[in-house]
Parts: sequence; structure tokens; C-alpha cells
Amino acid sequence: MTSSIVVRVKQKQIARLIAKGKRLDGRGLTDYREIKVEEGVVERAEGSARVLLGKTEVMAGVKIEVGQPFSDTPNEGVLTVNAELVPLASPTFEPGPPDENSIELARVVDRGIRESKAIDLEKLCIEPGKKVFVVFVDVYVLNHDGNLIDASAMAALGALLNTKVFNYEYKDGEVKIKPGFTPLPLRKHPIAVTFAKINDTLVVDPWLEEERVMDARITLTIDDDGDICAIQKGGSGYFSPKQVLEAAKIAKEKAEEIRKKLKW
Amino acid sequence: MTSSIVVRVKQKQIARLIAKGKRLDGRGLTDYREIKVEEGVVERAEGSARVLLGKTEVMAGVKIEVGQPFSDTPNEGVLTVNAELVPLASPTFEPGPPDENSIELARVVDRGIRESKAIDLEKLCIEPGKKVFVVFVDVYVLNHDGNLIDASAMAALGALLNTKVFNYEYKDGEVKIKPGFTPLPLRKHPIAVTFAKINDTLVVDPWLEEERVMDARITLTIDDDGDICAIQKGGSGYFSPKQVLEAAKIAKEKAEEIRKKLKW
Amino acid sequence: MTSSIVVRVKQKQIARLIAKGKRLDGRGLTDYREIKVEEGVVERAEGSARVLLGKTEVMAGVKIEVGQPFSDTPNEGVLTVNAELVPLASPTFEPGPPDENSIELARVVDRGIRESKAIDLEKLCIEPGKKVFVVFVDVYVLNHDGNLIDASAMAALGALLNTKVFNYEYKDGEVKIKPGFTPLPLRKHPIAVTFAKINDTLVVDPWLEEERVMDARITLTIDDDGDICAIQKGGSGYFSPKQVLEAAKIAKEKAEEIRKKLKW
Amino acid sequence: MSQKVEKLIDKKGLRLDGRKPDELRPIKIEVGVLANADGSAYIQQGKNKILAAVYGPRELHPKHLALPDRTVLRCRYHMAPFSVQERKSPAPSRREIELSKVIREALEPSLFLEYYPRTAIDVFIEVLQADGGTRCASITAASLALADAGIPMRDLVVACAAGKVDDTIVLDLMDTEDKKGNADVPVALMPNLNAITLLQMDGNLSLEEFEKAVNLAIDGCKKIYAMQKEALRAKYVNIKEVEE
Amino acid sequence: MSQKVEKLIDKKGLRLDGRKPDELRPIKIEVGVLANADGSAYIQQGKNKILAAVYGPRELHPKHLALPDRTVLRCRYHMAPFSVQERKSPAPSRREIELSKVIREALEPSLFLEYYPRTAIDVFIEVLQADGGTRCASITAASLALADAGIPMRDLVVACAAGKVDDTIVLDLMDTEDKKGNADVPVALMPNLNAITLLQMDGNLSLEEFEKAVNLAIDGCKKIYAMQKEALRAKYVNIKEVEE
Amino acid sequence: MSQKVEKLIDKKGLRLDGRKPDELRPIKIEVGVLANADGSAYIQQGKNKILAAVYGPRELHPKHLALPDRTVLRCRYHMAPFSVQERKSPAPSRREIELSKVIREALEPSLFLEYYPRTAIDVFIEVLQADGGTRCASITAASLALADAGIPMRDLVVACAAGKVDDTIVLDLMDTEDKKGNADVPVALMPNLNAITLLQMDGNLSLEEFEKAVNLAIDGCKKIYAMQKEALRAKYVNIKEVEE
Repeated sequence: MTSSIVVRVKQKQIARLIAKGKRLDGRGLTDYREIKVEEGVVERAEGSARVLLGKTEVMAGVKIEVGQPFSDTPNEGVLTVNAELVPLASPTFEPGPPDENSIELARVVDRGIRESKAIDLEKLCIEPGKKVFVVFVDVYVLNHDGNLIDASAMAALGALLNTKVFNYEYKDGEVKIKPGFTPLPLRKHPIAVTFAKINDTLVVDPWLEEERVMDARITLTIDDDGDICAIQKGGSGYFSPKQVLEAAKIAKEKAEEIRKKLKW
Repeated sequence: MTSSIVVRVKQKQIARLIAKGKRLDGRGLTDYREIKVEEGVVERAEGSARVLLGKTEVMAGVKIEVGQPFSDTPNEGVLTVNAELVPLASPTFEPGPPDENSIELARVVDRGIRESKAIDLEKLCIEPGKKVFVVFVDVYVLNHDGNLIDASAMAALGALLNTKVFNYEYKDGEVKIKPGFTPLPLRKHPIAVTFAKINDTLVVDPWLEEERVMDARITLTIDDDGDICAIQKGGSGYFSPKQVLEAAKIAKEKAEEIRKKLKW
Repeated sequence: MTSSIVVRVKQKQIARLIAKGKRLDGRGLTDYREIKVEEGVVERAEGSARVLLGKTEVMAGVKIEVGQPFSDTPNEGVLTVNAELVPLASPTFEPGPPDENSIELARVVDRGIRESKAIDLEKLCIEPGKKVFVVFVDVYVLNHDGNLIDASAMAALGALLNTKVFNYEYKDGEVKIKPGFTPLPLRKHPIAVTFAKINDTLVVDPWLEEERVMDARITLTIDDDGDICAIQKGGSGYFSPKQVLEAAKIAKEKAEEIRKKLKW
Repeated sequence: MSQKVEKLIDKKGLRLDGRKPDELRPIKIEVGVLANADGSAYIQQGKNKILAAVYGPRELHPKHLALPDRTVLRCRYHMAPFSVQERKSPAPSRREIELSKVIREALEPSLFLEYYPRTAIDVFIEVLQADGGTRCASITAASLALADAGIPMRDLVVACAAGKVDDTIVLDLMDTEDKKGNADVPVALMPNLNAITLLQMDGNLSLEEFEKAVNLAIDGCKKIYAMQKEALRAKYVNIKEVEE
Repeated sequence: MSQKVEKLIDKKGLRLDGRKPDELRPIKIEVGVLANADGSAYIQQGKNKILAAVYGPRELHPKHLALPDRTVLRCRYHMAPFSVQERKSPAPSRREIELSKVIREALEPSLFLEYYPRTAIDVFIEVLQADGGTRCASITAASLALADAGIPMRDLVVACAAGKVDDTIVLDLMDTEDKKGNADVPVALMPNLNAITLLQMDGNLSLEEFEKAVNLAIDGCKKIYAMQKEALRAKYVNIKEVEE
Repeated sequence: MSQKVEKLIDKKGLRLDGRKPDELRPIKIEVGVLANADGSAYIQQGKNKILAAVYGPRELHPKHLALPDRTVLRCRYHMAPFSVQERKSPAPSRREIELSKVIREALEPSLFLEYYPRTAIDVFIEVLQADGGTRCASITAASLALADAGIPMRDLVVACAAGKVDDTIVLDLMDTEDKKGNADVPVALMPNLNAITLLQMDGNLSLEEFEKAVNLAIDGCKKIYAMQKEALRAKYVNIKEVEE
């Protein structure tokens, strides 16, 4: 009960600031927190990256295995994105199988990569209908300070960017590993941009305190051409159609900014 | 606690009526509620039916897939019956994996079909020991107003009656779908007839209020020849041997009645 | 709360006795309870044994199936040990999937067999990389009166000792069973010896009352040559390095004693 | 092996099922179709066949999940095993878990959750046959089931998708358009409040196309909203007639 | 490939294991075989080897499952992985879950559940070796374990199957007869009350055959009932001897 | 098909990675690396990369698991799917469940559990990259995370393995040595109390070899203990510097 009073007080404080175009941590309404991306942090993985978005910390690792294609896409490799909200990242995360929050997180990250056609999946086909490469992207949240979606999308992309596929020879239905690696065929760099709606105002890259008081959340994932490739509204509030279109415009700018900054 | 007093009052009322050969809803002791069967309600399924038994509503859908036979019946197709007590059907059903009630329901329906040899499973063999058709019957309870077993058995049979198996060509171990369909080879029409024992009297087709106060339940499944092919006693009461034999006789008559009525 | 007072009283009593080199059930500090091993108790299993260690009762059954080898040991059969703490064995065991206690028990038994190389797994290879025999050892605790590890290790070994592998013919990738059996190729007889530390003293083969008050537990598994092949410390206490070495020496003697007694 | 991409819009500008780009599929809505549920609704939209039921406000088990200041809205979107081409396992898939969440969040803004502290309202959705756009049709039916259960609400929630198919912005995509088209934008709306309560997208749209699609989806929502209200009215009239 | 149907009854009218049609398999029953359980029993019937244990009446966790006016009887029928030809996964199968339910419902009528409100009585059955008719043998053993635990009861419950094999009605089917025969009718009985507490069937029987089978099964039950009582007596005598 | 057993120790007596038999791998330890956790530590030991976090003492759910006279220490050892050669399913394996138990039992003796009745202390360990000896490195890091959380303790727990490789007793086995060597003996120690809190072994050792291995592992523990204390000191100095 106490905690909900604290929330209400903070909510008012955050809302009052936002009405003046300001935020509790000093950022402007459309400013991201500091972004740090470190690639290749886990040598044992085929690709990996660690992202710091303010105090939010996410790691992603990529493993490549040989498997079967889906029956409706017999000549494409398979992409699988999984997200773990491991309990060391937040007092509110519990051990156990993925809950709706980690499933949503994984599926939003997946959608950005898949719908932007970032990976050239046809190049990951070994024998149509029989054998293809399976790309496992595992998103691992290490510290939760808000906006897990954007940080996770960046970590996943960062990991894919340094992913190497082992060379192989295919004979008589058997895949034989050969020395050397080939980079994963990556064509696009989808960037997720998330907004919180607080006091009927949109703010970019909400941190944890803002997420606690926000009415609703919207994420737009933008590809290299400035097109939208995925959207996800979350939270128990709503947006006006105008807000949605405004968010789309800002997301396009922000994505370009981030892509430049990270040289992606 | 209140609810159990209400139950006791209703129990007395139902019992008093039954002593006079009457029932709360006006039926005679061996009368079924109104039965409506609608076949082919889900075009996307290979077979389907919707059954209304009074206010009890059950849907069944059949899907056909190619799979492997069991090792002890290498030249027979596979029958799999599953039942879901989905939570929209009753305030007492909970989401989650099948509990003992839905497992018992599925297994009793399965037994009726399997033991009457209703489906000619040998005709569903593609290559002995390797490839056969798998018949999935999914029973879906949509409104629970008592006697789920009889309604589910009817829905399953109704769905099987309009099930079409796709035509195919078998070459080099691969099944290739060809245009057109063949009806599922169905030889028997097992009908389940359920009794509740209330106040030491048997009543046919118990509805929910009667199930709440019954001592025990017994289901006899009868095939086209009037033979018994499956029995299941349920509930924490008992039957006298005489009652069991009486139930068998009535079940035979009722099954014939229903089979005529539904033209099965 | 009461129970924990009882525990403390008993703890003092047990501790007082142990200080005098005595135990509540009259044994000396390094004495085992009476050991009875009955082999071949389940004819339907390929191997089986029942062990009584005082009132602790454990059954083990072995099943042999044809399966695939692990990719890193393509020409070795597969050993799988599972333990069930079925709820009829103790008021504290609950039905459900294996918990950390039954998993630890299975893994300690497994380690003893595996690390002593008791089974000649290479002789269980049918076709390298494709087909091998899988040896399932299922440990089934029927009455828990302490020291489940030693009793389970003995039951598992006893069951392996009378395990028969069916004869077969291998042609065109198919295993065809032929009449007759061959004994499982067993080379070693690992014996687990468990100590409890109570009042800073080691006692061998703790029974339930001792386990309830012990600080920690240590198991050493000894092979036919007197070498150690597995160790497991358990419980929330600790051992001094001296105690560990002392335990190793006693374990070697005890294992030899048991092996002689059981003619293993 | 190579799947020929069939034309999704023909020379006359008509879609595979003969619809114009801005045309809805045939829709049939019924309210109060299940006897046990506190509220229920059935929707057919194209070949979609979906049931929604509401139980509550009711006690919540286990009790420690109850909230002192508001009701807990719970939602389960579930597909029957026979509702799709290949049999679906009845265990909830990751997709069903995500959709249950976004549907719940689409319905929440319409309710006065603080009216019923310490209780739960359960929304159960069963897709009996699926043909693209099930999440939208589910929201449309679920909101009616909530109304049928007598739960006070700010407005009905109605949902409809728009998308892009063969470079054309179209309304209410069916299964093939959803799978082979360029983009799908499901939108849920409280029309009287002009409030978007669900918005998702996958595919590829420029900002301009996105704006067009959102506006088209909103138009579709408003048309279905009229049918929703009509279905509610039909039930009340029926009740009145029965009572008289 | 084609399995020759072997004759299950020979020219002399004897069954595969040499029994006459109305003959039981050899049965061995022991009561009080487990040290920790409040009550226990072991049965061997043919090659069936089954242990039953009872714990309770005892506290029930989680507490909200307790009933204010009676005890909760819980029952788990479980097969050891090595009890059957092909190793059985230790996770409960659908068959085991159904059998746990019908066995519980076969035992319930014999107990005065209202004697122990807010408690649970747990019946745990472990099939160590299975050879047809395990549910019946389990009931026979479980009822003895309940008696051994000192739980007051109206009568012991005893169970036995009859069935049809090569057109003959036979008693107490073993595995091969169960699998290759025409019908199997397991029956549980409280003999003093002439009350059938479990009845199942699968196969094909005319009404007349069914009547014959039920009567034969009841005869079998009564024979085993005598052995049950003898086994109980044997335990009490042993206890007396130990006490003296 | 046949795997050539490579030499694990060369003619100069050096190991695959150039270490001498009694040499530790390079170790890097950091304390207080995670913002949300009450305490945390990071360890790199060879290619092992492991994070440990501590939450608590805190309330425990469900409450009936709480103990009236002491805190409940819970521990989860978990490997990231990408931490090993073949992707590991994120669901806890039997190995992870066993290691969680023995790690918890290795940490427990160092804590005053009776100080915080009715609470829980949670230790969460995430192996980001595994290279042999993860359980030992995890204990070393977890004990530091407990200290960082301000939990009072008798002594730090530090762990290191010794083992036998090509007939030589060696310290701190890496992955290949672990898999292809003759024995592995992980040891956890509270150095000031000379108390062994974890001891496991697999492989084959005579009593003499075992004694040598235990002593070598204890030596290793003591060296790492110095680094542990240094890492704690480094954090306090940093805090001081920040405060000044």
C-alpha cells in the first residue's frame, strides 16, 4: 500500500516535470540514455554483444546449428529468438519458464529482425526441405532499468553483426565442418524505438521510474530505409491516432541517429 | 458452507421427485434431453460436429495427419482422442493442462470408438510399420450442463461421420497429396448412455443439478448390434449388481433410440 | 516448533552417545546396519535387485533399449540413471517430478558406476554413431530410513549384476532380436560409503534419526582396486581436511568389507 | 520447390475473395450465446469463428494475487486444435501467450477496474476456426461479452486490421493476404474516445503508407462498431420479447 | 508382419497358463510390509507385484484444499519404469491418471470420510511388475493398506476382472488374455454390502455375456476377499506373538 | 571415428595452455557490478565468465515456505544458452539442479542464517561462458556477492578444483582437462576456519593421489582468497573515492 502512495507521489512529480518538457533524470523528452555496445564478448558463441542503455544491461548470444527448415519455407534457414528475464536482473523477476513479459520481449525483437528481412535466410539453406542453418538468438537481460525492448533489439543486432557461420562440406546428406568461417549474411539493421505515454505526453526510451508510472508504451522498429517493420503497443492505456503518427515520425529520426552513432 | 446447504436442500427436492418417478426439469427417468447434432461446422477441420444436449454444448473436430504406427500394430492407422474442458464452458473449469476429469472424458470417448472398432484402422495404413494416417479427435466442451460423456461421444462420432481423408500417392517413402477426398472408413456407431444414481434410483442423461447430488455415475457404450463395447463407473458411490444389469438393458434401448433419431 | 525442540533433545542425546563412541541403535561408529540384497526380483526387467539396509529399502530395475549414442562418444552404449523418491517411502516425499534430492541421488549413483567404468560401454555399441544399447537404471526408494545413497548404489549394482542383454542380429540398419541373452559386460563393483558428521565425529551409514541431526554428509565411492571414483559432500555443514582424509581411509576398508560379504 | 507468388489483387482491383480494397469480410455477431458464462459473444468474420466468454467479477484464487484497489483482468486467447490447417497442440503456444497479453491490454482501457477491488474478471476466447485477423475479431467479441456480463465500460472496444497487399493498402486481411502480403496492422479502438488500445504491425510500410493503413483500419473499426451495437440491441430486444 | 492369433484356450478348455476358465491366478498377500507408512500391503497376483501404502489422516498442503466437513481421499496409481516390457517414463501417463481416479472412487464408498474433517488420506500404489489386472490387484492391496492404517471402513474393497477370451467367459485375465482377448471387465466389490464400487469394460460383450462376466468377477472377488481377511488376521496374530 | 587421446601435458611438464601443474588460470574479479542486485560479483577464470547476484534478506513467497527461526538460503546456478559449445536449453538441466544444491550447501556454513528469521536470501548465478570449473568460480563469486550485499559471514567461501591429468596432479582444470583427464576434485573452503564446505570428485584416484589433490586444491583456494579480499577492498576504496 505504501509503495503505491510512493508511486503516486513520484507519478505526479514525473508528470509535472514532463508537462514542462523535462525528465527526472535530466533528459529531454526525445533523448536516449547513453548507449554502449560491446561486440564479441562471449568467444564460445558464434556471435555476441553486450548493450548498456543507461543502467539497463542486456547481453545477446547467437548459436548456429544444423536443423530442418519449416515445411512452408523449405529453402530458408530458421531464426529463433528467445529472451530470458533472469532473476539476477531485477527483484521482480522470478526463476521459471518464460512468462508473458519475456515472451513478448522475444517476439518483438524477433519481429524486428524477421520483418525487416535483416538476415538473408535463403543463404542459410544447405539442402532445400532437408537441412538448413538454425540461428538461435538468446537475449539475456542482466540489469533491468527500463526499456528492455530497445536494449534487447540492439543486443540482438549487435550479436548478429559479429556472427560467424562455420564453413562446411555437404555430401550424402551429411554436413562436415570445414576450417574457417563466413560472416552471417546480414542486410538490414532494424532499430527499435520505444515511447512511454505519461501525462498524455510521449517520452523516448523510458527508464524504470517512468515505466512504473506510464499509461502505455509503444515500440516502432525502423529499418535502414526509414520504413517501419514492426510495431507493438503495450500497457493498459491507449494512444490517440495523432500520437501514433507522431511517434512514427520521431522513431524514424531516432533510429537514424542511433544507426549513425553505432555505425550500423 | 452455504452452497453445501443449498446442495442438500436441492438434493432432497430432486430425490423426493425421483421417488415419484419425476425430475426437476420435467423429464421421465429414462428420457434424454433434446439432442441436436450439426455436422461440418468447421470447414478447416477434416471433420467436425457440434452437439447440443439440452444446454450442454460440445464441439468435436477431426484432423488427419501422416505419422508412424505403433510398433505393436504396424499396419493400422492411429486414433488419438483428446478432450479440453476449456474455461469458457463452466465457472469450475480452469485453464491449464488436462486434469483427471478431461483425461477420463477423453479416454471413455476413445474407448467407445476403439473397442467398437468403429474406424477401420487397417484401411488407414500407408506403408506397414512406416507410415499411417493419424486421426486426431479433439473434443471441445463449450457449455457444461451435465452428462459431458454422452454429448462428447456423440460429437466425436458426428465429426468422424463427416471426416474426409485426402487422396494421396505414395512413392519412395514420400506421401504426395492428390486432389479429392475419400470418406473415413467408419463401420460402427457407438452410442454412450450415462446414468446417475440418485436416491438409489437410476436416471438417464443427468443434467448438472442432478450430477451435483448424484451418488455415482455409470456409462455404457453400445454398438450397432446392441452389444456393450465400453463401460465406465464414476463418482464416489456404488451400484448393486442388479442396478448394473438394469442399466445395461436400458442403455441398449436408449442407444437404439438415439441411433434411429440421428439416422446413424 | 515442537518438532524442532524434539529434534534438539534427540540431537543432544545422539551427540552425547557419539562422544562415547556409541549410537542410538547400538552400532559402533563405523558399523553398517544389516545388509540384505535380493537379486532378480522383477522378472520383467532385464535386471533387478532389492536392497534392505536396516529398514531402508531400495529396489532397482534395469531396462535395455536400442537407441542413439551421444555424439561425443559414438562407439559407446549409453547409461542413464534415474531415481524416484516415491511418496510411499516416507511421509516427507511428495508426488511430482524429481526434486533436487532425487536428482542428486541419481547423479551420485550414476557417477559411481560411470567413473569406475563398471560397465564396458564399448561392448554395447551396435553400429558406431548410429545404434547402441541404452542401459536404463531406475532406482526406486520404497522405505526411507536414512542413507539412501549407499542403499541405492548397492541396488543399482545388484541389478546390473544380473542384467541380461538380448541377443540380436544387425542387418541393413535394423536390429533383429534373436533368442537367448548375454550378461551385461560388468568390470567393476563400485561401493558407496556414506558418513554423517555429528558432534564433529564421523559415523558410517547414518540412519534417519542421525541424518536429522547431522551437520553434513560425505559419500566416497570405492572401486575394486581400493581407488576412489566419486565423492559427494552434502548438507549445510563442513568437514576439516583431516576428516575428509580419515573418511577416505575408512571408506576403503568398509567397501572391501561389503564387497566380500556380498561376494561382489 | 519455388513457390510462385500469386497475384493477390487482380486487374480489376479486386482481392482473392472478390472484395474491394476497403471492404470488410462478411461479419456475423451474436451476443449471449453461452448458458453458463456471465457474458458471451460469438463472431464470424470471413471464415473466422470465435467465441468469447466472461466470468466475473468473481473471487480470485490463489487469494494473494488479488489487488486491494482494483479488479484483476485476466485474458486467455486460445485456439482449438482443429481451428487451423495443421493440428495445433492444445498447450498454449508463445504466440497465444503474447496475444492473450495484448488483447487484455486492448480491453483494459475500456473498464473501470477500480470498481471491483479484490476480484478477478476472466475473459476466455476460443478460436474455433482461424482465417487471419483472429486477434481483432477476438477483441470485438470479447468486448461484447464484457458488456453482456454487465461490466460497466467507457466504450466498446472494436478491432480491425488494415495492411498492404500487392502495393495496395487494404482492409481486413484474410489468411492468405496476411501470410503473402507486405504488411499487417491490427488496430483496436474505442471509437467514442478516439483511443487506440491495440496497435501492432509486421511487414514493411513507409510512414505515409502507415498513416493510410491506420486510418483505413479506424474506418473499418467504426463500421464493425455499428454491428457490435446492433448485436447488443438485438439481444436486449430478444430478452424484452421473452419477458413480455 | 501379420501376427498369427494364437489360441488362448486349448482343446482341453485350459488357458495359456494352464488355468481353468473360472480359476484365479496364484495370489499372495501381505499386510504391514513398509516401515514408514501408516498402513501398507503387498500383493502378488500371477506376475503382478504391487505395493500399496497409506499415509493419514494427516494435514493437507496447501491448506485451502482441505474440506471443512470431510477428509480428502487422494490416490496415486503409479508404475515403476521397469514394471513393463518397454521402459515406462516415470512421469504419470494419461492411463495412470485415469486409473488413479477410478481406484480412488472404488475405495471412497468404503470409508467414513466425514470422520476426519480438514485432513487428507493418501493412498500410494506402486506397480513393481505388471501382468494384466493391475488396477484390480491395486484396489485389493490399497483397501488392506487402509485397514492396516486403522482407518474405519464399512467393508474391505476387493477387485477382480472377468472377461471373454476365445468366446469363453474367463476369470482374472493375465496380460496376454487382456491384450488379445475379446473383453475385459474389472469389478470392485464391497462383498458384505453387495456394492460394486468400480466397473469398467472394454471389448465386446452381449448383454448375456456381460451378466455372466459380472457374476464371475463377483465370485472371484469373494474368493480374494477371504484371502484379504486371512492376510489381515495373519498380521494381527504376528503382532500378538511379538507382544507376548 | 577413434578419437586420438592428445597429450595433456607436454615434455616440459606444461599443460595445453602453457600452465605449470600447480598454476591457476588468470583470474579477474569485480565486486558490485550490477545496479539492481543487493550484492553482486563478476569472475573471469580462464575463459569462464560468471555473474553472481544476491537479493535479500527479503520476504519470501509463498509465505508458508518461510522458517520461524532462520532465513532460507536459495541458490540458482544457471547457464546461458550461448555459454557452451552446443546451445543449452534455458530450462534447468539435472546437472544445474544438482550444482545449485551443492553450491547452496557450500555457502550455507559461512552464513548466520538465524539472524534473519522468516526471510529468504537469493543467490543467482549466471554462467555467461563456461570453460571447466564453473561451480568453483561460481562459489567464489557468489560468496563475494553475499559480502557485497552486507550479509554477515564467518568467512568468505572460495573454491578451486585440483585433479589428475596424464598421471600428474594439477590445479584448476580447464574444460579439456576436465573432460579428458583422469579425475577432477572441486573443493570449497572457508580458509580462516580450515573448513571444507564443498567436496566432490569424479574419476579415479588412489588415496595418496586424493590427499595430494585436496591439498593442492586448498593451496589454490588460498591464492584465490587473496584475490577475493583484494576485490572487496577495491570496491570499498572506489566507494570512498566517490564519496570524497
